[in-house]
Amino acid sequence: MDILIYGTINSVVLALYALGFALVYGISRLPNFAHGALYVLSGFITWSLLNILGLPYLPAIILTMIITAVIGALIYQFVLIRIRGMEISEIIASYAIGLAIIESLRYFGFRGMTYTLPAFVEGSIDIGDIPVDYHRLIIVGIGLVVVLLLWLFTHYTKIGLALRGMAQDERAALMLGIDSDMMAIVAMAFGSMLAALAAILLLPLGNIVVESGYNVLILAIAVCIVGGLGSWVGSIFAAFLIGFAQILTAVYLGSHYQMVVALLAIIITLIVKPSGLFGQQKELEERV
Amino acid sequence: MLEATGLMVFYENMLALNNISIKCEKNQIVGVFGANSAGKSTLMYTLSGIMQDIRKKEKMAGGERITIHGDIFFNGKSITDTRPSRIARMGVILCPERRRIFKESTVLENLKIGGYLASRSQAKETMEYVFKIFPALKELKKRTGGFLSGGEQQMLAIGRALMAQPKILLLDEPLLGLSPLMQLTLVKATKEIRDDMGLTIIVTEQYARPVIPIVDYAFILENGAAVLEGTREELMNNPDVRAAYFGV
Amino acid sequence: PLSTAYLYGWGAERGIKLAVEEINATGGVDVGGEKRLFKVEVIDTRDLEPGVPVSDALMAVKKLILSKKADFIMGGPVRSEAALAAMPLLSKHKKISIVTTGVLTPKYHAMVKKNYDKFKYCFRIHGEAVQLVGEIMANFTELKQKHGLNKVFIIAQDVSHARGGAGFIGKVAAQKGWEVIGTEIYPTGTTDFSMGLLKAKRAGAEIINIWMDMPESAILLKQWYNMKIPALPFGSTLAAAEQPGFWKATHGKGEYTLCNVVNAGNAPSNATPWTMKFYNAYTKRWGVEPEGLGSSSSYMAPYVLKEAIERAGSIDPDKVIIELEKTDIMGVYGRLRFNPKSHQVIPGKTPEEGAVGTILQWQDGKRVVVYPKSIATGSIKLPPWMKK
Amino acid sequence: MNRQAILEVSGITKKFGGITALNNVSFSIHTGEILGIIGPNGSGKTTIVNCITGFIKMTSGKIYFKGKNITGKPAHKIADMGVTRTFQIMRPYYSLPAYKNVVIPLFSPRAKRTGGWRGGGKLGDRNTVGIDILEEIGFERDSFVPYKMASTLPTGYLKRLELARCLALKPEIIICDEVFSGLSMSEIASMVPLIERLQMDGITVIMIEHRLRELFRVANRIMVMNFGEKIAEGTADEVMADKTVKEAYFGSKEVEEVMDYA
Amino acid sequence: MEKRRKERIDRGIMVRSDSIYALMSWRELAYLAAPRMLLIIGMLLLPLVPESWNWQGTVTLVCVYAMLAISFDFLAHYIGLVSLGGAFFVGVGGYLAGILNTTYGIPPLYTIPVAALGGGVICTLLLLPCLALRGVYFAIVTLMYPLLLVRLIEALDILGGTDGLLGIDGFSNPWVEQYLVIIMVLLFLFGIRRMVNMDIGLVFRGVKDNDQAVRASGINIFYYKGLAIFIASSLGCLAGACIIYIFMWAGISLFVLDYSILPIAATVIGGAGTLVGPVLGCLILIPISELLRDFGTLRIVFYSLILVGFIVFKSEGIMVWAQRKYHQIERWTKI
Ligand SMILES: Nc1ncnc2c1ncn2[C@@H]1O[C@H](COP(=O)(O)OP(=O)(O)OP(=O)(O)O)[C@@H](O)[C@H]1O
Ligand SMILES: Nc1ncnc2c1ncn2[C@@H]1O[C@H](COP(=O)(O)OP(=O)(O)OP(=O)(O)O)[C@@H](O)[C@H]1O
Ligand SMILES: [Mg+2]
Ligand SMILES: [Mg+2]
Repeated sequence: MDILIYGTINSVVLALYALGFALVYGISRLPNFAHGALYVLSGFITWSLLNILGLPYLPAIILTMIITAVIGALIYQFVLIRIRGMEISEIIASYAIGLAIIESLRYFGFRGMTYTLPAFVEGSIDIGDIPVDYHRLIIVGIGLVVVLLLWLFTHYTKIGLALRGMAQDERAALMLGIDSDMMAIVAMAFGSMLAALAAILLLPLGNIVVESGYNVLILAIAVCIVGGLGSWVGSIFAAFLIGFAQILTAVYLGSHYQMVVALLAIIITLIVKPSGLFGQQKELEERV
Repeated sequence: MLEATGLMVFYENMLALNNISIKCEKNQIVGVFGANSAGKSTLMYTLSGIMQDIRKKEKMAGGERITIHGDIFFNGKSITDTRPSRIARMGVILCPERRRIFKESTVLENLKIGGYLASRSQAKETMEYVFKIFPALKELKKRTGGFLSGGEQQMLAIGRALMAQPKILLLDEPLLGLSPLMQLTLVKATKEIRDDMGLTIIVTEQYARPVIPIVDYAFILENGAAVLEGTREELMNNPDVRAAYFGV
Repeated sequence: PLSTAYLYGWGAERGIKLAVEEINATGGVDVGGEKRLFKVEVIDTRDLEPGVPVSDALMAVKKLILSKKADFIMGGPVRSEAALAAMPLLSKHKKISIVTTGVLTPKYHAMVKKNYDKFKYCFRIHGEAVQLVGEIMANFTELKQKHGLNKVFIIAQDVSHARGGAGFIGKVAAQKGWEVIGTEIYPTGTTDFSMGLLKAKRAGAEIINIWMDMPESAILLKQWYNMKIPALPFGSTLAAAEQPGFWKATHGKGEYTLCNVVNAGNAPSNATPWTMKFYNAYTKRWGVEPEGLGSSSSYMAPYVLKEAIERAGSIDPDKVIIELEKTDIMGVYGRLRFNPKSHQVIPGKTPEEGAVGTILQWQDGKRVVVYPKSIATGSIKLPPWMKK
Repeated sequence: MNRQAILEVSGITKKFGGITALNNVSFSIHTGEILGIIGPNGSGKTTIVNCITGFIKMTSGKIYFKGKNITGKPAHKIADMGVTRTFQIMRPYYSLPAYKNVVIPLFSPRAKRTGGWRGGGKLGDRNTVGIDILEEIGFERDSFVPYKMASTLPTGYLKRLELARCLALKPEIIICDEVFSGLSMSEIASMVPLIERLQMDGITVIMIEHRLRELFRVANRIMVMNFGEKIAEGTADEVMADKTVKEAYFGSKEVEEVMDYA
Repeated sequence: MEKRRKERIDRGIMVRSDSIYALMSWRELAYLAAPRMLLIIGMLLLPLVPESWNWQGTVTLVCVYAMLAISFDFLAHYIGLVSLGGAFFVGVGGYLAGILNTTYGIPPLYTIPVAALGGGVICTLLLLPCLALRGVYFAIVTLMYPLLLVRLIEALDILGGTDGLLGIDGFSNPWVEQYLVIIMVLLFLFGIRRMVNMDIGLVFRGVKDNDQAVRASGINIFYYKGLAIFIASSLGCLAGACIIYIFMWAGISLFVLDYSILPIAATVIGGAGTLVGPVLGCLILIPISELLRDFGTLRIVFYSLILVGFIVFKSEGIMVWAQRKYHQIERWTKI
């Protein structure tokens, strides 16, 4: 029972980490290694809005998402757009930007462990005999809704489809009248917004620390890859796979094997299914 | 409707298009014929603005290889330096050679993406029309594009271009890899589309016979230069052309 | 060399700078009759950051030695393995180094002891893991006697000093008649501790002993509070709870948390006459109270060095080492002497005896020192849901 | 016929998920023969090639090459035995010059053994050999075409490059998947003698084509596929007269009318 | 308007058609040899630059990263296996050398080659199951391997646990140290360049471009991929072994992301696929990183921004640009 509840929570958390990354990659084929940094940054933005400007919670959240989206768009417009399609350069550039964000946060005094966001709703409830705080339940709820919405968005709306097309063959998309530069900026803004959303949802659980940027990044990548890039269903499955693998090892093997098991799960999944759980990349590339 | 004057395209030091001027009137089917490396694809890319985009991107990455000169007009308006997505919005849609379909998306999604510029009802209508020309695609709706056979991909590529509600459709080797029956259907359909929807179509082929019955006007390219042009009858009456391109 | 972007780094940096400013204000150091001023060169080792190799910290140390021409090295590297890795480098360049923060591993002074000739340049002026365990056990005993607590559950972060400490405390506790009902080891960066806490609750734990210097430890405490786990959180190293901002950061959910800040002076108390003087000077200079476990010890290091240099009358490392070994002053956190064999500061239970540690509890938004008894300002309280 | 079958395909079935791309297809081909395979789009022609050459694992069935069972062998082993193919969706080495595209197969163990196309067991300078091969299939030697990056070559040349890559191995069987499409009349006309010469050299050729006229000129035997099944086999005239073939391949249209497009 | 275009003309000789080395005259010889000599002499002179800011340490570090960068460049741009596993190679090589040195007391100069080859074998064996992976998937698996090893070492407390291996020897003499790594870098640089221009290198490039076509040519791609991984991982392990002797330390942070990312960054700014570029990239990046140390916390911010600047303004890479300028004349011509 506890495994089920906390496994689910853990999985949704992972899924939330991954969403933004998956979106940006799925749409503009940009491995956004600044994802973790944006996550942390938006946490601090919310904090500042709450504590320095004294805004109420909801406007602060909305404002943060907008600001982060704009930052994402700016990063794209001024840096990444010039190296489109050069994947390695993109990785390095976005990683460097992430590093710059994280380190300047640190420089401006956002360091240490004293920055936190309040929970949306305080208190906890017992499910069975297991106490779960409301906030975690909210996370699961919102997380699932967001995933569903995104899936609908990318599969059924015109823009969503156009974005996916652009990711696969930019030139062909151009020929069909899809403005790829604009779209990529939209995608990046959207992805950054999702990073912000994840941060706002998840950070009240703990505190805002710059280091978590790296963890978020690694977990996000892992989830996306195991699921198969570009596959929403896959990412969700992967989040649950890794999430439950972690909780199960925590229960039966000891927490310090958590990461070992998770990493092993990733590596083995990929060896068995080289394009991730639901991906088709390898098969597509090898189709002759 | 679409007019290009004095088009010159260099790849590095190689002249791929040499001072080409072509013109096509509304509601015409214009053929562009030529052997391998005559420059047909280059012409199509240039007309649809893709070549300019490639050039821009190459320049941004450091190496400037391509030189483009000349002017392109669409309905009297210069589109020489317009972004390809804008050109497509104006109605010039290119169906490129070698079937650049969206490999990871399903057939249906491919078509829907193609319908990006179309309104909902237009898209629905056109989709039905595409399925009418290519009944095979209907069966394949749910399949992933990249797994289709060569010919099926070709059909999909053409269908997708139609979805974009073209005013001028540029077809680059549309018959490549299609079975004879499919070619026949497509050629017939092309004429039908022109007649029904009032489209203007430019089609390239190196093997002209299948399409010659439907073209109104044709250009013959050789080594990047337009060596001959004329109406169908004029060309058909030219024995050299008949031998080289129509295989009769 | 300090990892200045981290609590243990900047706390120490401020401590050292404060001391040096004070010393320089009184004219500096008397080196064989000539008055000279201390000059501080701070370099960021980044060794607490994830994703940064120890070699980067070593490059920083090298730079201090080679191009900044530092005479004495003070502070870090902060992470145990980086400090250990720096030892051969220091002895190669014959530079005296006083570790003042972070490094808790007993291996450090064990290395000096084992290979004195090679590593004699390395000193450590703050407490280490074994001493910490001793202090904590003393508190456990008190809790047992007063509140009848008997079951310990240990949660540790997956780094060597924490795991070592956890294992050690488990052994000692078991020997002393405690029931150690479980150990959970969490990898660095974990953000969900509910499974461990549930385990502890099921097993009927009464004390949760925490070894964790990662920032996420605040999550643990919040979860603990939210889940109302009937066991007292007792941090051995619990970086999050050391900072004055902890209360606000947890929205008060840090209440009752106990934590060890290694040396007195890192929280207000009256260990020695110097303690509050330091405390106030620090607060005045930096605008915050001393935070983290390295502040007071880092503050003392320049003073200790100053005296040794003055006695040696030169800055020749070998001479200074001899004098450093003879150090004996009443500092912020008690009487400071180095073990001449291992160069570890000698601990004590009372300030008169040696360097004292400090354990504090968060009570109503304040850091209340509860141990050692000789300097305590309050006593341990239990959360309401634990009262029987 | 008393000649021995060089390749024997018996009962291959291939399923992709729920789709049956090939259903129990058997045929065999003799040394030096030219077999043409035709069929509507998506009828499974390319899939047969993929199964024979080991690029995909088939669901069931067996394949014998010179009497040896090669079912399930990896692609490079099969190619090493001399069964080579072109790719319908062209796969050149885009970032290499055209002639280097041919040089790579010359590094294969098979080419080293056989000496490459026309080499009598000895390979000369590989670059020269590569350019020789290209010249043979219509890359003008003294022009700059063989030295161009493959990514800049037009479709027609890429088709021929595919064939060149096969020739470099000095194969025993060449399977051409639509090499004529994308070539102009005169270019095909220059390719036909090449194919005929291959046959004279004792090389077996399987040709998948939609250009029926040209195919019928060179092929000894035609096999017709529809919906993953073999529906007819025989000489060109035989199959064209077949009713099922007419139905599948020409639909309701007149054969003559459709042939205009082939 | 006058019609103009930029024309590019190759400078004289056919130097660019790799295998033709017809050396006609002294001028042509000089044309070919000058850049190479410049590099070799420049590298050899590096340690002699008057000491100013921990230069000597920087030089060795440059060389170590250069080896990693060459290894990355080779794998990524000649075989098409983008590996984020620089740290994996470094870690395996470093630990192997460390164990040999501490437990068996073998002196550094012998352990380095052993660790390079042995580490190469270990890494190759571990990566063999992943050879079927493509693109990003391969990159991510190689990223996961070092993390996994770290966790294993932590969790099982083997190989010195989180403290690392203690008591590793150093090089006897800073000159030995510096010239050893410099010469190794030069050897590998020219060695690998030679190799990729030889037969085998062409097959490697074929595998990168289109492995299905290589399969169709009867060539076993797994063999070539494995071989390439072995070469690259040996080089990485060599770098790892050097690192532990330079710093006299081996620990889990050998597996840290920096060792994977920095060489890639160097490759990107130096010019991907040129092999020399990565070395040049290291020559730029590492000293900058050391120079910036005075900025304390801001150092990494500046560093990252400089890096981004390089990527954005010379996105093709310095070496690619330089080679183009060297080999071609550019001028405007009328048409
Ligand atoms: N990106 C490019 N860079 C350099 N040269 C190119 C490029 N694209 C095409 N070319 C060259 O331009 C010439 C014309 O090519 P193009 O693709 O237009 O021919 P085509 O008429 O379409 O031929 P096909 O019928 O075979 O498709 C060819 O010689 C080709 O090699
Ligand atoms: N890897 C694959 N995964 C799923 N379906 C596939 C795959 N390869 C082929 N198919 C399907 O199998 C059927 C047969 O394909 P194949 O490529 O053999 O056709 P073909 O006869 O070569 O047609 P064409 O003349 O168009 O090239 C097609 O419907 C195709 O969609
Ligand atoms: Mg073309
Ligand atoms: Mg086919």
